[in-house]
Amino acid sequence: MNVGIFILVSVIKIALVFFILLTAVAYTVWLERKVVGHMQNRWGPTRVGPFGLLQPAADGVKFLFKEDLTPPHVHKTLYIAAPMIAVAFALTSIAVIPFGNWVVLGDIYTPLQITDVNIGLLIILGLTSLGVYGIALSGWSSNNKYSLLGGLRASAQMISYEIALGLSLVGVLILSGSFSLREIVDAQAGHFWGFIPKWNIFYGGQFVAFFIYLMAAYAETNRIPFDLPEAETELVAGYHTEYSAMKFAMFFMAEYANMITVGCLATILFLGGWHGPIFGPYILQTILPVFWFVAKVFVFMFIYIWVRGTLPRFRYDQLMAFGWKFLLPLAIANLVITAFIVALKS
Amino acid sequence: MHLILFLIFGAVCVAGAVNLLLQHHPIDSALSLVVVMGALAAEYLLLGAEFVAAVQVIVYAGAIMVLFVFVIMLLNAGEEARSGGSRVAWIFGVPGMLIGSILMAWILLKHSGTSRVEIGALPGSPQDIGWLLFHDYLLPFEVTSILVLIAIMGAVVLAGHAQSQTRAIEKKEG
Amino acid sequence: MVPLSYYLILSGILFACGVTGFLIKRNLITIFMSIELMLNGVNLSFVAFAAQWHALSGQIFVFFVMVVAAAEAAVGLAIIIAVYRTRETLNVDQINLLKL
Amino acid sequence: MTPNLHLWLIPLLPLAGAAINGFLGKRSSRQAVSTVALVFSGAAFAMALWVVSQFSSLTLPYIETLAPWIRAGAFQVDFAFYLDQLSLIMLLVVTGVGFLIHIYSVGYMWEEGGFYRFFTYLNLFMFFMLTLILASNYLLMFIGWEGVGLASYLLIGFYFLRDSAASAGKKAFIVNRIGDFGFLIALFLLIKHFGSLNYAELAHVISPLHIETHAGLFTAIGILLMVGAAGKSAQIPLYVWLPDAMEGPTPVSALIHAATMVTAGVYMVSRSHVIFDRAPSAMTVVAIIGTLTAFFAATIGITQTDIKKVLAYSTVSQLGYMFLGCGVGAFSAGIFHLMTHAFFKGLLFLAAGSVIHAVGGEQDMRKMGGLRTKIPWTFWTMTAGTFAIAGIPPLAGFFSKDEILWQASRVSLIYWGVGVFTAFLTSFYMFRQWFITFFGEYRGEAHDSHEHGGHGHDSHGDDHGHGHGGVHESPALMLGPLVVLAILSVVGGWVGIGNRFENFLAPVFHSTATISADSFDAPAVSTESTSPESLSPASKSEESGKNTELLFTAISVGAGVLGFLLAWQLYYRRPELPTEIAAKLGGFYYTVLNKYYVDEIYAAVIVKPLIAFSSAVLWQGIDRGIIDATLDGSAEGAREVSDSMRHMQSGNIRSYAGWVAAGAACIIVFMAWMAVGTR
Repeated sequence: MNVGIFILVSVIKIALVFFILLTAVAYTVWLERKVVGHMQNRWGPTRVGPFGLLQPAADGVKFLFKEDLTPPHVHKTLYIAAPMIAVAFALTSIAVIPFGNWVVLGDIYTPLQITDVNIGLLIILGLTSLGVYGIALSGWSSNNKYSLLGGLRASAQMISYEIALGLSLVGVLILSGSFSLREIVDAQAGHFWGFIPKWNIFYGGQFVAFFIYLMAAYAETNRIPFDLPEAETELVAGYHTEYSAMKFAMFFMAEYANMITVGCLATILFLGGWHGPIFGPYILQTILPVFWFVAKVFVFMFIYIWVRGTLPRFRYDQLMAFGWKFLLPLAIANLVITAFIVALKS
Repeated sequence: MHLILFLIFGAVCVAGAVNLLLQHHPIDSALSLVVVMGALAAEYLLLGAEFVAAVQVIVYAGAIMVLFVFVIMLLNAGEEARSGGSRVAWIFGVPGMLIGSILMAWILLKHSGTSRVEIGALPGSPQDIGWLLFHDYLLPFEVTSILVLIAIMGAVVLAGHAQSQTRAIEKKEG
Repeated sequence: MVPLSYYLILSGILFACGVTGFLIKRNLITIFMSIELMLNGVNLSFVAFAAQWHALSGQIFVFFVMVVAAAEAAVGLAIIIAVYRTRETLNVDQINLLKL
Repeated sequence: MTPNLHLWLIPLLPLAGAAINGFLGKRSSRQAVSTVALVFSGAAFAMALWVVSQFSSLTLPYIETLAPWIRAGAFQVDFAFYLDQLSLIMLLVVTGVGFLIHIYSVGYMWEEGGFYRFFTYLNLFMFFMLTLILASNYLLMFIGWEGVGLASYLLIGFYFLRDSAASAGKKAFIVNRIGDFGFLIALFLLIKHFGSLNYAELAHVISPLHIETHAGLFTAIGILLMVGAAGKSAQIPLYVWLPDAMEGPTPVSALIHAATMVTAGVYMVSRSHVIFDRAPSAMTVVAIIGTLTAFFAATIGITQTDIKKVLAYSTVSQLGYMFLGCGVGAFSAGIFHLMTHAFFKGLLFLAAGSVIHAVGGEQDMRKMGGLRTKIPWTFWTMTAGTFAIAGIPPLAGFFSKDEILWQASRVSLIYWGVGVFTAFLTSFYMFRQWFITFFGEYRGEAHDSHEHGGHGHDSHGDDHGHGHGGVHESPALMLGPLVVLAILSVVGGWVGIGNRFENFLAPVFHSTATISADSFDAPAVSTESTSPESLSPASKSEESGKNTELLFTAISVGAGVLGFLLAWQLYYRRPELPTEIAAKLGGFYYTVLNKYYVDEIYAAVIVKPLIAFSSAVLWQGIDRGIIDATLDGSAEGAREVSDSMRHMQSGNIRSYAGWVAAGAACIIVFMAWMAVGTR
C-alpha cells in the first residue's frame, strides 16, 4: 500500500469518524433529553421532526445564530481559547479508538480505526488529562467567582479521579500485556465455560475495576452525580456561566464527546470491544462487529443518562472523600490482587 | 524529515520557554510551560521514547501543570509586581548564566563528534522500560515511592496547617 | 538524522531559560515553574543520551526526575500556599525574612 | 559431628531483655518488667544448660564465628565465640547465679523506684558478662570487660540521688580505668609481637616459644594483664572501689561484686595461662598480690560493722585466694574457688540482703542481733554460707580453699602460712558477723516500739518493703534463690573430690603442663600431677605428697574451727571483750578500722597532686590559655569576617540564585578551560 492510498484512506476514515462522532454527540443530547423526559413522565422534545429527531439540528442552528457575547473584564485570549481547547482534546481522543476489525477492500487492508498506535491507551489518558485545561481556564478567564469556583472544582476533581481511573485500567493492562487498544480487544476474543465471553469484566475478574472506572468516568466527564463544576443550583452553571452561543456549544460538544470516548474506552477495555456473535456473509461479518461495538457504547451511554435521571448530586467533600478514601484504595487493592493472580498463573 | 520535525518542535519549545520569561501573568507563563512540555513530548517521540512522551504529557502537562494552574487560580495571583529586585541577580547571575550556556553550546558543537540520532533511535517500549524499572532499578523505584509518600504527607501538613490551627483556636475558644 | 548535539543544545537552551526565569521573575509560582523548565531541559538530555548510547536507563532516569518533580511540585506548592497565607504576597522580593 | 550451638544467642537474650525493658519498661507494669527480665535471663540459663547437654558431642574448643570485625592486613579480629571447659564453667556460674539473683531481685526491688531501670541494667550486665566469658579473642573480651564495668557503674550508682552512691560509682569506674589501661597495653603488646588476639592463635604462636628467650616480654604482658585483673577483681592496690561499691542494691553486690564480675580478672588470668606459664616473675607477682590482698582485706574485714562491708572485704580477700591459686599455677584450683565462691558469696550477699530487708534497711550489724528465730530461713541459709566460706568440711569452700592452699604450699610455705592465717581470719570475721547478727539480743532501736505490731506483720507481711516496722521474713521469691544457693554452697564443692574438677579443666590448661614441664617446673607441678597423661611419671611424688596433703588439710580446717571458736568466745559468750581488746590495741585498731587509711593515702598521694596539676597546668594553662584562647580567637575572627560578609545574605532569593548561577558559570568556565587545556 503506497503512501498516496494510505493518506487517502486515512482522510476518508478521519472524515467518516468525525462525522459519525459529531452526529452521535448531537443525538446523544437528543437521547438524553428524551430518556430523562420519559423517566420524569414528560415527553422530551417532540416538536421538531418525528419524535423530535430534528431537534439537534435546530439546536445547532440556534447556537450558530445567537449573539456571541464576550463579557468585559475577561482575559480575552484565554476566554476564547478555553472552549476550543476543551473541544479539541475531546474530539482528538477518538483517533485511537478501534471500533471494528480489519477491513479488506480489494488490495486495501486497513483497520477500522483512524490510527493504531501501541500506546493508544496512554494517548487517550494524556488527552483527557489535558482536557481539564479547557474547563479550568474558562473558569479562570471568565473573571466570575462562580466560574472560578467551577474551574477550581473541575481541576481538583479531575486530577483526583484521574488517579483512580488510571489505576483501574492497570488491571486490564496486566491481563492483556499491551497498551495498544486493538491488542487489548483481541485479548478478549473467545469464550470460557462454553458460553461466557472472555471479556475482561467477566474473565479477568475486572468487575471491580469496571465499577471504579464507571465512577471515575462520571467524575472525569463532570456528569451527575459528580457534576459539581457545573452545578447549576449552586454555581449557576459553573465554568461556562459566561459563555454563550457557539462557545457554549463547544463545551457542550466537548462534554458529550468525552462521554462517548469514555464509553468507547469502557467497551474496549471491559466489554470485549467489537466481539460478539458474528455470522452471515462477508459484508455482515464486517458490519456486525461495528454493530456490537456501537451497541455496547449505546448501553453505556444509556446508563449515563439513567444515572443522571436517578441520582442526586454529591457534596464536594463527599466527592473528594469518595475518590481518595474509597476508590483509590479499592483500585490499588484490585491492582494488587490482579497482579497476584496473573503472577500465580504464569 | 527528522531534522525538520526537530526544528519545528524545538522552535516551539524555545518559543514557549522565552514566552514564559516574557509574560507577566503567571497563568500565561504556566500555559507557555505546558506548550514547552507538549513540544518536548513530541521531541521524545522523535527519539523513540514513546512511553516517556506519553508519561510526559500525562504527568507533567496533565497533572503537575494543572496543579500549578490550580494554585494560581486558588491564590488568584495577579500580574507580577514591579519591584527593585536583586542587583546581584542581574549583575552576576544573568551574565554568568549566559557565559556558561554559550560556552557549553560551543563545546557541544565543537567536541561532540559525529554521533547522530535517528527517528526512533531507541524504541523505549513500555515492556522494556517496565522490565528495567522493576528489575534493575527496583530499589530506586521503591525509594522514590517513599519520597512521594513523604511529599504527600508534607503537602497535606503544609497546606492544611493554617486550617487546623484555626480549628484548634476555635476549639479552644468554643 | 540529527546530530546529538542539537538535542543537547536545545536542552541547554531550555535549561538556560529556566535559570534566567529563576533570576529575573518575581512571582514565586513563576520561579517555581522555571525550576520545572530546568528539569525538563535535563530530561531532554537524558533521553537524547539514552538514544545515543542505546541504553534505556536514560529514560528510566527521566521517570525518576518526573517523580521527584511531582513530589517537589506538591510540597513546593503547599509551601507557596502556606507562604501566601501568612505574607499575602507572592513577590519573592518581599519574602526575604527567611521565616514566616 | 559438632552441632551448631548458636552461642551468640546466650549473650543476646539478656541484651534483648535489656532493650525491651529499657525502651518499654518505663510505661510497663512491674509484673511485665520482671517477667521480661526473668524470661530472658532464664532463657540464657536454659541455653547454657542445653549447651551442657550437647557438650560431650563437641570438638573442643568450639569456636563460632559470627562476623568479621577488624581486618587490617594480617591482623584479624572477629565477632566470634569460644567455648571450652573453662568458659563452660563460667557460663554456668554466670547464667545460673545470675538467674537466681534475678529472681531474688524481683522480690528485693519490688518496692523500689526505677524498677525497670534496675532490670535493664541487670540484663545489660548479663549480656556484657556473657560476652566477656564467651569471647574468642581479647578484644571482644575487652568489650565485655568494659561493658560490665559500665553496668557496674550504673548499678552502683543506682540510687544516684544519694551522693555517696554516685561517687562510689565514679570511684569504681575510675579505678577500673587504671586497670583497663594496663590491660589495653598488654593487648597492644600482644598485637605488636604476635599479631593476633585470638586465644587459639595466640596459644599456637606462643606454645613453641621458649621461656629463656622471651621471659622479659611475657613478664611485661603478664604483669600488665595482672594490673587489669587487679582493677576488675579488686586486688591490691586497686581494691579500694569494691567496698564502696556496696552502695548499690544488695542483689547487685551479690551478682556483680561477689559472684561474677569481680571474678573476671581471675578468668582473664586463667585464660591467659599460656602467657603466665612463660612468665615466672609475673606469676610470682600474681601470687604475692593475691596473698597480700587476701590477708589485708581479711584484717580489715574483722573491724567492719556494716554487714555488707564485711562481705565486701571478704570478697576482696577471697579473690586474693583465687589469684594466689593462679599465681602458683593452680589455675583450675583458682577457677574452682571462683565457682564455689560464686555460690557461697552470692548466697551470703543475698542472705545479707534478706537480713537488711528484714530489719528495714539497716546495715549496721551492731543494731541487729538475735535474728535467728525471727528470720529462720535467712538464718539457716546464711549459716550454710558462713560455714562454707570458713572452710568447714564438707561444704564447698573447704574443697576449693584447701586445694588452693595445698597447691600454694608446694610452691612456697610462706604463701601457705599466710593463706592459712587468712583462712583463720576469714572464719573469725564471718562467724563474728554471724554471731552479732543472729545471736544475742535484738539491738535495733527503731523497731522496739513496733515489736508487737511486727509480729503481726510476720504472718502476712511478706510483701512489705523495708522501712516498715517489724522484723519479718523475706518473701518466697527471695528465699527460693537463697535455698538453691545454700544447697549449692553445701554440695558445690563435691565436684572437686578426687580431682574431678581439675581433670575436667585439664584440657584447657593442658598445654601448660606439657610445655612447661621441660623448661620450668614450679607452677606447673599442680597441673602436671592432675593431668591424666603425666600421671604415671609423677605417681611417686604423688604417693609421698598424700600424707603431707592430709596434714595441711587438717591444719587449714583447724584454722577455720579456731576462727569459729574465737568468734564464739568473743561475740557470743563474752560480748564485752572485743571493745576491751580494741581499746588495748588502740592506734592499730583504728588503723585497721579505717582500712589502713588507704583511701586517705591515695587521696593525698595521687588524687590531690593530680587535681592540683590539672587545675594549674591543664585547666588554666592549656585549656584556658591555649585551647580556649585559640577557639575564642577564631570565633572572634569568624564573627568579624562574617560581619563584612553578611551583606551577601540579603534574604533575597534571587540574589542567592544569582550567586549560584555565577558560581556554576565559574565551574563551567574552569571545566572548559581544563578540557581545552588537555586537548
